[in-house]
Amino acid sequence: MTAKPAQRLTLFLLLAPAVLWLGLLIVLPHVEILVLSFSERVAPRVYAFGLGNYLEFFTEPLYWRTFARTAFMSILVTALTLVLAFPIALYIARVAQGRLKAMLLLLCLLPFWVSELVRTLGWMILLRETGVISYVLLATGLTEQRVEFLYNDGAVILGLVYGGLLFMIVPLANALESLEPAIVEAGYDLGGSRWTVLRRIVIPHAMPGIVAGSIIVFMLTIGNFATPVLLGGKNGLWFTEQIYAQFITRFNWPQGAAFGMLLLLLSSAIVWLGLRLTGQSLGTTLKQA
Amino acid sequence: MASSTDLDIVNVTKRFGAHAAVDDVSFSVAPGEFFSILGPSGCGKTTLMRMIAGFEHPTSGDIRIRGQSMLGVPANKRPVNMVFQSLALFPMMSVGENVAYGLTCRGVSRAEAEERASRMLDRVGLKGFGERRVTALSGGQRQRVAIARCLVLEPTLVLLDEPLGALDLKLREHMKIELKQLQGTFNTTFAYITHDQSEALVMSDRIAVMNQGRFEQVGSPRELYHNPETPFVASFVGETNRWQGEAAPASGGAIAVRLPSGAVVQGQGRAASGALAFVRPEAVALAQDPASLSTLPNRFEGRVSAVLFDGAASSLLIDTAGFEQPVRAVLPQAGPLAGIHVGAPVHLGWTADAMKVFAA
Amino acid sequence: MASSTDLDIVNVTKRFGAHAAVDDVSFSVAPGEFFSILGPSGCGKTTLMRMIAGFEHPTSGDIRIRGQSMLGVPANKRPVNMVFQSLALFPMMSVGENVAYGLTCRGVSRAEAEERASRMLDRVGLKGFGERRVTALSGGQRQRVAIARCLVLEPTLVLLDEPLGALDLKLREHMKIELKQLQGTFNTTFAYITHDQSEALVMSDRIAVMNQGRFEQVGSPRELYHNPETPFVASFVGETNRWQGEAAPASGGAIAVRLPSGAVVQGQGRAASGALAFVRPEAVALAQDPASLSTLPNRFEGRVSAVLFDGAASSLLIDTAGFEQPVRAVLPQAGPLAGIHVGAPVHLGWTADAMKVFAA
Amino acid sequence: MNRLSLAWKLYIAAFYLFLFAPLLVVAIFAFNASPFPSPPWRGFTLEWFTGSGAVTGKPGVLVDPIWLDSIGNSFRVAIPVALLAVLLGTVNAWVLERAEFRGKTFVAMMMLWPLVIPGVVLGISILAFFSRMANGLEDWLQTDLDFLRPGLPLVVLGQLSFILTIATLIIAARLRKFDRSLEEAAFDLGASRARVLRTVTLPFLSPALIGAGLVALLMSFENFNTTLMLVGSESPLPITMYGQMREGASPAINAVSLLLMLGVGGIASVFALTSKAER
Amino acid sequence: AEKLRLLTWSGYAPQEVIDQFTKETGIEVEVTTSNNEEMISKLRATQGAGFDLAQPSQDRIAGPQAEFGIYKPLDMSKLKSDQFIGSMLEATKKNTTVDGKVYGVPHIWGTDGLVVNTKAAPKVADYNDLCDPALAGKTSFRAKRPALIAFAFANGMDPFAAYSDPKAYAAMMDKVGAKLAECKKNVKFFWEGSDQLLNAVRSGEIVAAMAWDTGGWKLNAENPDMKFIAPKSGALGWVDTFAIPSKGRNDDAAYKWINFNMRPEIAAKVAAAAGNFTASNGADKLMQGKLKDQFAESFPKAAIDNIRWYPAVPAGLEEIEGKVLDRLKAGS
Ligand SMILES: Nc1ncnc2c1ncn2[C@@H]1O[C@H](COP(=O)(O)OP(=O)(O)OP(=O)(O)O)[C@@H](O)[C@H]1O
Ligand SMILES: Nc1ncnc2c1ncn2[C@@H]1O[C@H](COP(=O)(O)OP(=O)(O)OP(=O)(O)O)[C@@H](O)[C@H]1O
Ligand SMILES: [Mg+2]
Ligand SMILES: [Mg+2]
Repeated sequence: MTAKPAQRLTLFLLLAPAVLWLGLLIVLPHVEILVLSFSERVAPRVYAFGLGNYLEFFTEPLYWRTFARTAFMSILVTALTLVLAFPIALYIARVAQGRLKAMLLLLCLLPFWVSELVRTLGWMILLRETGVISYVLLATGLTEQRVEFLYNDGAVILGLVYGGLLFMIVPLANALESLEPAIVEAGYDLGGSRWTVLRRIVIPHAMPGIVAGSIIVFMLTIGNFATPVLLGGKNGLWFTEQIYAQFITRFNWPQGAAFGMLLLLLSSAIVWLGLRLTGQSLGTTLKQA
Repeated sequence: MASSTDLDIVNVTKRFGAHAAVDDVSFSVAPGEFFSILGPSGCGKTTLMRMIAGFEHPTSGDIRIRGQSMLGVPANKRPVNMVFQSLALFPMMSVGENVAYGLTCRGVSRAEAEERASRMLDRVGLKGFGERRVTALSGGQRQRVAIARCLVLEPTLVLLDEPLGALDLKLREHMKIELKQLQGTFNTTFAYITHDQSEALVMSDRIAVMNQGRFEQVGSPRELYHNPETPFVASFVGETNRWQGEAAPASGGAIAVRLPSGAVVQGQGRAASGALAFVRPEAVALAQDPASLSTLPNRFEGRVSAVLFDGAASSLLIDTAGFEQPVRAVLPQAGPLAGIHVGAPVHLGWTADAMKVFAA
Repeated sequence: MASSTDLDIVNVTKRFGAHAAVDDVSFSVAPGEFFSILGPSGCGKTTLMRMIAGFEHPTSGDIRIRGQSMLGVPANKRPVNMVFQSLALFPMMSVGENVAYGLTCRGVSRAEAEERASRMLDRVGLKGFGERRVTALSGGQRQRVAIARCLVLEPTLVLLDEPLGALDLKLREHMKIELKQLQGTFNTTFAYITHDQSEALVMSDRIAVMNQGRFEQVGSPRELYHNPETPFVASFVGETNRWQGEAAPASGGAIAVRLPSGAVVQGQGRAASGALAFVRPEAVALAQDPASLSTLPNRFEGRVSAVLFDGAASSLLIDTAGFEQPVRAVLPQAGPLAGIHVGAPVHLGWTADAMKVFAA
Repeated sequence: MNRLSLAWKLYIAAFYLFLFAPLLVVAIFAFNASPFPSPPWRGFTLEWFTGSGAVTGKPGVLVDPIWLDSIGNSFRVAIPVALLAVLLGTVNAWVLERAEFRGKTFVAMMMLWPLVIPGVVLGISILAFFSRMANGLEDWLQTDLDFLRPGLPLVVLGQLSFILTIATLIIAARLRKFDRSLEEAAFDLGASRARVLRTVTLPFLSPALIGAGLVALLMSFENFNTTLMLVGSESPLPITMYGQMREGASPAINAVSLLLMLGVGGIASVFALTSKAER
Repeated sequence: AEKLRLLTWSGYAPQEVIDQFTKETGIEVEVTTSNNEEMISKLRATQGAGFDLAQPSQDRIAGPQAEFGIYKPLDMSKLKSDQFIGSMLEATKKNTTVDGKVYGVPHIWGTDGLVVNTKAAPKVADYNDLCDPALAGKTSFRAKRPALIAFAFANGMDPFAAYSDPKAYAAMMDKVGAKLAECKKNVKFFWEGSDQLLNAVRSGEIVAAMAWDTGGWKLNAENPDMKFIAPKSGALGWVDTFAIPSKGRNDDAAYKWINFNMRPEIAAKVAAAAGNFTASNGADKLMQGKLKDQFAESFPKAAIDNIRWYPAVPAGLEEIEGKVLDRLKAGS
């Protein structure tokens, strides 16, 4: 039929932007850093294929410790975020009505559209030794000296949890919202206590939201750069800083590329594991968000 | 001493703001009875049922189950269970887990709960379905799971909120009968909500017709159909012709109604000035020959304006002099008038007893 | 020369992969006719209609409108318009704009289109609704807008795909009659799809019963109801009792069917070995006294197992010796059997003509 | 039961306090007449916004070319990103929801992929790839291809790489809700394909198009991780802020932040209004 | 209009000087401020494109040039050599020569030493004193190579001598790393930007730090208790240069800018703005007294002789240092 070539042309034109986008901005760049990560410097301006950059990662405790620390803290942050966000999402989705609900959700959204740097700045003003909290503690006589809350892991975790909250609340609230009120009522009607209903009905129903939120928060946390750098101070080294350092202060792109690949692998692996353990699929999960 | 009623609703009122969703309603349901509440959308049926189940609290009045007041008893402690309009099966559990849920909540051991759930599934005709996901069931099967989930708890009272609403026509017809039979087998008291008069009529022992938060009439299906006490009941239950006019006295205890369009009709009832008159289509007698209707106080001439053939439920619309809207009658499928067609002249009439008159 | 038919479907087949959604269907619709296609869900009704409208292309066969083949004519150039099941009113436009849309597409000036749209709205009883948003209309009003939007284009043929599906019961009853009247006033040809037999029976001049992509029977409502040609039509159109058994010859041109549960029934039709027998509930005669049924070839004794009171549509289920399932009959509301109750013994019977027999 | 719900409400209140505390202190200390954004309160001043620099040593942000340039750069990135995201996102949404072809699920998965790539990795991979491309092309064409080198055009591409996914998802979600029989109805009533698109489909999509544009604008404005790796000589606002924050806290940063909050608040309210209109 | 894209340090191109340059030559100047690492990494990312003139430190030119080829050789004939302090020009040329070609000429110089709040920490006289437990949580240094070099000298090693022997250098750095790791608990944070440090010193969060001289003098001007001290083991001397990126598009303008900047009156202005010293011959005579006094106070004659000038860093060493620094930051 004559329609065939015309249809193919249309399809081709429609697909062109997606192919250009995914090809030029995603796939080929990743191929590039994959290739780059296997090149070793043998002399100035002379590079050869080799596994050196990866060997370096595994033989230098500094790197894999940073890597493990980042992964562990990201999981911790994700779990904390989930625990903190759940009651909020539950309230927004199931208790608040009409205007209050819209307000609460909007209020949740607002801080997150403001740059991460602004939020971090806020925490720095609050936490630093000469900052607001220390000042208030001193002024009220609760402490004798100014206290430094900044530049430690606690501050980093606080900042990261803060940064992840919204991305947890929205998918959770969406998932909880879709739970029919009648199902919860049926849970009570058949004799379930609050706890039974929460454990056997509400949480299983919210699972896709929990997984979606956790994945997003985890990805954002592990890929974060500014928050650990600015709040973490002298002790915290985040893995993204290692990548940044290799690219910017060491000019060692192949090593940085290897680190980038490793970060990508790590995060994909943890996401995959999370999906497997909870029996969810990525597509539906991300749509939830 | 055991109470002689399973449920007593005593002057219950529920207000949402200024609006009384349920307005001073009282009734009792006897053990083993199939009691229905029938009313149009928004009349307060669900609100009433939710108060019985414990999800809403009455503004005033008392709710007693087997004589014990339920005020202050939370939903999960009441001996009533509810079948929701949406069924509200737990999609995250298998069929067996759904049915066993209530038992495990009561602290029954896992093994025993499963055992009892599977026996209950047998009884509702779902033997071997325990492992299935609830999403893998047909509409009628889901229905039965929802009921099994309640019955396994052996409640004093089962509440059903339009449980057939989501089913398609053929299945609904079927489930009507099945539900009634299930209730008979278990001999449990059912309180059933619906806005579909046919459901209520077919299944119930007694029906309360509800309108705008109040009960209009409580009675058996036949009482409601044949002896409606209010114009609302007369028009809501069953097909009917309805006319509005002015009351005028008539002979023999009857009452006459003069329609604005000219006709005068005679019926039973009372009305002072404005009057509403109701006649069921099956009470309208048709004849080719006016003589055969001569004994009837209401006799008219008309012309068929539409034949609504629908098998056993067919009807005729007859444009009749003195009436604004066509009169509806049952289509004769046998006898001399069988095969009557649009435009044919016809004589029609009905007895005074067949026409109910109410004050407008 | 003008064609004497508005629509001719000639041996149309539509395959999706290996599955024939529409399988060698032919029919014609005369000008001004109300033609319905009735069939269960998934039988291919919508596919057929979409081919007429131009959204799908037949795998083989021809579609002619007023004698002109429509193959290769795109949907926006065909003189047919469609009322969608979802109505598909444009939510971003006002009621008036919705109705005027087709006119402006044809290049009619804005002022004239508005003028004609508002006249059309008057005619469907929506005077002054032109400025409203379509979301601010009730179900019945939206229905009328959808039809007005088609009729304003004065199409040869209007296609309606289950347009009443989304309405509630009372409104659907009302719209059935209104739709039929609208068609009468505009004298336009309607092709109407439905899976609701009552809709098809009440409104149509002719009905095609469709099953699994094929037409089972085409005829007037009465023909289908009283003289079904296939077992599918017999059970799909109207309530009926249905039994399966073995054919055996009987006297007087009749055919006998022996049921596995023992009873032997006599009816009209043909079958070699396996046979299906159908009797409508209203054809089942009831009596307290067996003598009054003595002329009937089919006579049985039973006991009432359920009274399904539903006003004029009430029925009885009768547990009858020799039958596996209860026999359904109309509930007598007058005469000696009025007030019959569950458990009462009763005699029942029917003529051989009333029972249709088909090969199983 | 009541104690539980009271505890719950208190928790909610504490949560919102927690949520807004950092923003509040940022806003408040933008007006403190002290060289550091920290207590004690030294009096109210607008120096950090409009000052000439005579008092604080640095000009206020509204007159300081560093900040004005960064804000300008942010717009020069955000506007193309938003426009491209809406345009290409619409086409992509169409592919996802309407087109039928083999490998569609693969393409759909690929479109989601950028969401699970850390921003820094996106940044370095694009940087590395484009610089290789530039080296190759420059040798071949014997001319400088600056737009392939770190700089605003590359930042636009880098941000687009993942913002496009989000725009696609937003528009596709709306398109999925679209009842296709509306298009068929319009076509049936005699409209040409172009007219159907113009009068039915696009009006229906418009809230999502606006929404996706605003979201893209906001995300571009606040993006840091990817941008950091791709900036050249001109930096958008977050990069400048980061540089200045490493230089040490100054109320000037608070002032910029407050402006940013006001801008975001404005855009967010527009967004809230359009999404309400959508319903 | 013609444009010069300048990649430099903050303070090296005051607006006043730019305006004057534009007025004289019609060339506009677009300034990007940066530091050594970022300058190199930007030029490395662009293969030397994007800028017409850069100002890396003299020790950081030869290595990256050998590795990435990001600079152009300078055409000395286009420069007015007599505008430079002769000895400094020669030293810089020597350090920035790769394959016989010169890549940098000096512009501004200064030192790294100690900034001390003498009231709060009167005893600080050398880098090691930053690790004094009495000052726990109140000191700071940059987690960058100068810290490594400084602590090496402070602990009796000579890192510059070990430049030629990467193995020995690595061993030395490991020792320094261990020393710094011990010292780390004393550190409040590793400072990144000079204002960050200065603010912390002003507010009293920090009482002693390894920092640039200019910062110390700035503080000193505000509060005489704050001083810049040349440490016992020697201040570290650095020189920032002019170098032309390999894909610079406007070399003419670049040379013009260099010659313009080295004019004594201009150099004096720049030096005043930066708070540092200039390699311009004769500019010091035009400089204000204050800075001179501060310099004199911080650098007695012996201290000047003791300044350790960075030699060019051979390629590869920075990697060794980087790892040590990373370990320092990661370990806790
Ligand atoms: N939580 C509530 N707050 C305010 N008004 C309510 C609430 N619940 C119900 N109503 C109102 O009370 C009235 C009765 O509602 P109800 O749900 O009981 O009706 P219903 O008879 O069950 O109707 P349907 O047949 O449509 O289910 C309605 O007008 C409804 O709007
Ligand atoms: N585009 C398509 N591709 C493949 N199969 C299709 C397509 N459209 C319809 N079918 C199949 O064709 C058969 C008939 O579908 P159709 O929509 O015509 O049924 P219908 O009679 O209108 O049913 P309903 O009453 O549920 O609307 C169904 O089995 C359906 O799955
Ligand atoms: Mg209800
Ligand atoms: Mg269909």
